[in-house]
Amino acid sequence: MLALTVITLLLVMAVALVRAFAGPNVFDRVMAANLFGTKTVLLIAAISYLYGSPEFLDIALVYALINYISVIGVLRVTELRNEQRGTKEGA
Amino acid sequence: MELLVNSVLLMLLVATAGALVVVRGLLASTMLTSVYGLLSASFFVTMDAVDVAFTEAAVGAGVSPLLLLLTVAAIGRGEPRAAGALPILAIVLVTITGALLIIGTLDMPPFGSADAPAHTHVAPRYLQLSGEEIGIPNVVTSVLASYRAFDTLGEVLVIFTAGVAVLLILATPGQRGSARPRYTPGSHSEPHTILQVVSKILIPFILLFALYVQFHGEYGPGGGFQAGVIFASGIILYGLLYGLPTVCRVVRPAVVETLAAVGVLLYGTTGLLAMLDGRPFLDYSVFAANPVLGQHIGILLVELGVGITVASVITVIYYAFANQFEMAEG
Amino acid sequence: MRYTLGMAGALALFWIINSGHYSPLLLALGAVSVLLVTWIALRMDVVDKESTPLHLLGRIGPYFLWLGGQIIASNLDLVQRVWRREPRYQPQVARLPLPQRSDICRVVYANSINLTPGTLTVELKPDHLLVHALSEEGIAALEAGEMSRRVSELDR
Amino acid sequence: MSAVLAILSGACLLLGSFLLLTGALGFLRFADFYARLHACGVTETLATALIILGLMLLSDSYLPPFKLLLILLFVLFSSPTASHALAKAAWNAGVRPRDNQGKRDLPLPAGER
Repeated sequence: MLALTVITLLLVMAVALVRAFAGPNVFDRVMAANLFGTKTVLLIAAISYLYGSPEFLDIALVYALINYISVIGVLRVTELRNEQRGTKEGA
Repeated sequence: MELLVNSVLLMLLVATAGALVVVRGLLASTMLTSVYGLLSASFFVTMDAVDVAFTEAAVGAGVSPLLLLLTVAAIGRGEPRAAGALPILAIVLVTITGALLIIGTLDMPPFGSADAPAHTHVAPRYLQLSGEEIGIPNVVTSVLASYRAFDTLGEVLVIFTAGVAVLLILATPGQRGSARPRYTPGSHSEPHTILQVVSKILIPFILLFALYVQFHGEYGPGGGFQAGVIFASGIILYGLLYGLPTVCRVVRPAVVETLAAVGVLLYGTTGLLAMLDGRPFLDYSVFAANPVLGQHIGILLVELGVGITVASVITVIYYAFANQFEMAEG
Repeated sequence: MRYTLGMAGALALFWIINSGHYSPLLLALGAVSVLLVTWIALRMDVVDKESTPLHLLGRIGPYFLWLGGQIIASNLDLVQRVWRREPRYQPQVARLPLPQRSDICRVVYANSINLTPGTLTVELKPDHLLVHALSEEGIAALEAGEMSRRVSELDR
Repeated sequence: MSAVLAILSGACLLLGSFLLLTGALGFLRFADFYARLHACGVTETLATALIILGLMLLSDSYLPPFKLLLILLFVLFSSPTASHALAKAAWNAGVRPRDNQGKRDLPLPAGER
């Protein structure tokens, strides 16, 4: 069952990659990257059980903690863009 | 099973690399870079290279996309289409180099072969004797912080130099080679209530997890490099949500710049202390009568130095980059 | 002070669960780390009743159980939408009132909406939420106000 | 006892994998950005919880389940927040929700643009 889970995760990652490549819009790619992140957390956790080495869990934990920072970075970038556009229109 | 996982991950890796080349738009490329980081980390995990995977997790998928995002924010998202005909020279050069590299791998010993030079030179000694000589479970840390401590000192210096170089290039004019915010804009036009409240809860745990990684490098994956990166990403998260001026008030740029040097100095001083006692540089046995205990103390100290330097340098680089785009904004 | 102690306690628990090594040296390092992080958190001004919602602890358990039920139900709903030959959904955007006064409750409410698939908070404004839903039923369920009422009760 | 646990964990993993596939399918098939975001939500809440629960039931020592619990907790905190941040970023950038064919813009509540 563990092996099946790992295979499913790999499949889902491939699908996310298709989206990341196809877009169409840049936020679809961001979403794909974010989806990829949570799937990596699960993949590493599952692999740690498959191979019987629980110390891998630390790596999964790191992802669970810092995965969403890059989405927030994207949010800040779009905001700055809006503000810049706003100041230009105002001027 | 292992073979299947490895080959699928490698195929995805190649696909991502291909997509990175084709995709236009810098934000999209940044996201693909982060996917690439995640994939290589998973790949390293399946290869049992846990410490490398850890670094890749923190750097390749965490901090470097963030720094790229800040760059995109500063320079804009578009990527001009290359004008003119196919870059024939580049294609020829890349093909030849690639072919040479592939031919080069033919001379390498097969993967995992026991009589490969890498496995017959010093590795057996590390694996067999590190338990007695150094007495910590994670051999990677033994090699990194004790047997090869001098190499690691070099790496820390490289990171420190990189930080200095970024400061020199991106320094705010008139501030003696330092990147500090010059003005204090008001609070954000719209507060991110949800993000701020959730991050308020998560940031202390990110920071504490970094310290956990720092001090458990002897037992599990991790150590100073990874810890520094995770710590810095906690600070960057705070900066993204509360603005550069606030984060600069909490974690002062002057302090961070000093700490970057303090970390390197801590590492170097640990080595010098051994020389004062007439032993070779970075020989930790002087710290205690029992050599194994001495190794423990020495490794803890140099790892702390690494952690401090890495965390500070990444924070410094973040300040310099963020300052750049906040100036573009103002 | 209560919040500082609460956070330090939570951090210490996090360290102990993660560590798995209980030698005096590591416990001492853990104590130092917890103190350092608490100090930085105080400087960051992130220690308050939002980051350490002690006052919610008693009532959050039953709410999470209820929310878990909602999550499972809406997952099943979405599963059958996705696996049809023609994916069937009628997206809707709506504004919802936001009666909760404290930030933590607003965030719990917004994130509960996000956690149940089929509904998603797009914007959190001072007096309303902008919600995107996959179906009219999703919006209708939120407008019926059960989730909002339960979240409001957390704060009381 | 352990046989029961193994069956339970297998069931959790199987259900979780199925939900993951569902999410991926929705992610691929839905025509609109916001709808795809919902599909991600499916995979991220319940599927993560089920798979982590399944793994927890497989552990024989006491430390890994706790770490898994922490991972689950952090994912449950951060994944809805990330979805919201993403929706907000797209909204800021002017991406507006469309209908299920991805052709027409949806009617918005009065006062939004």
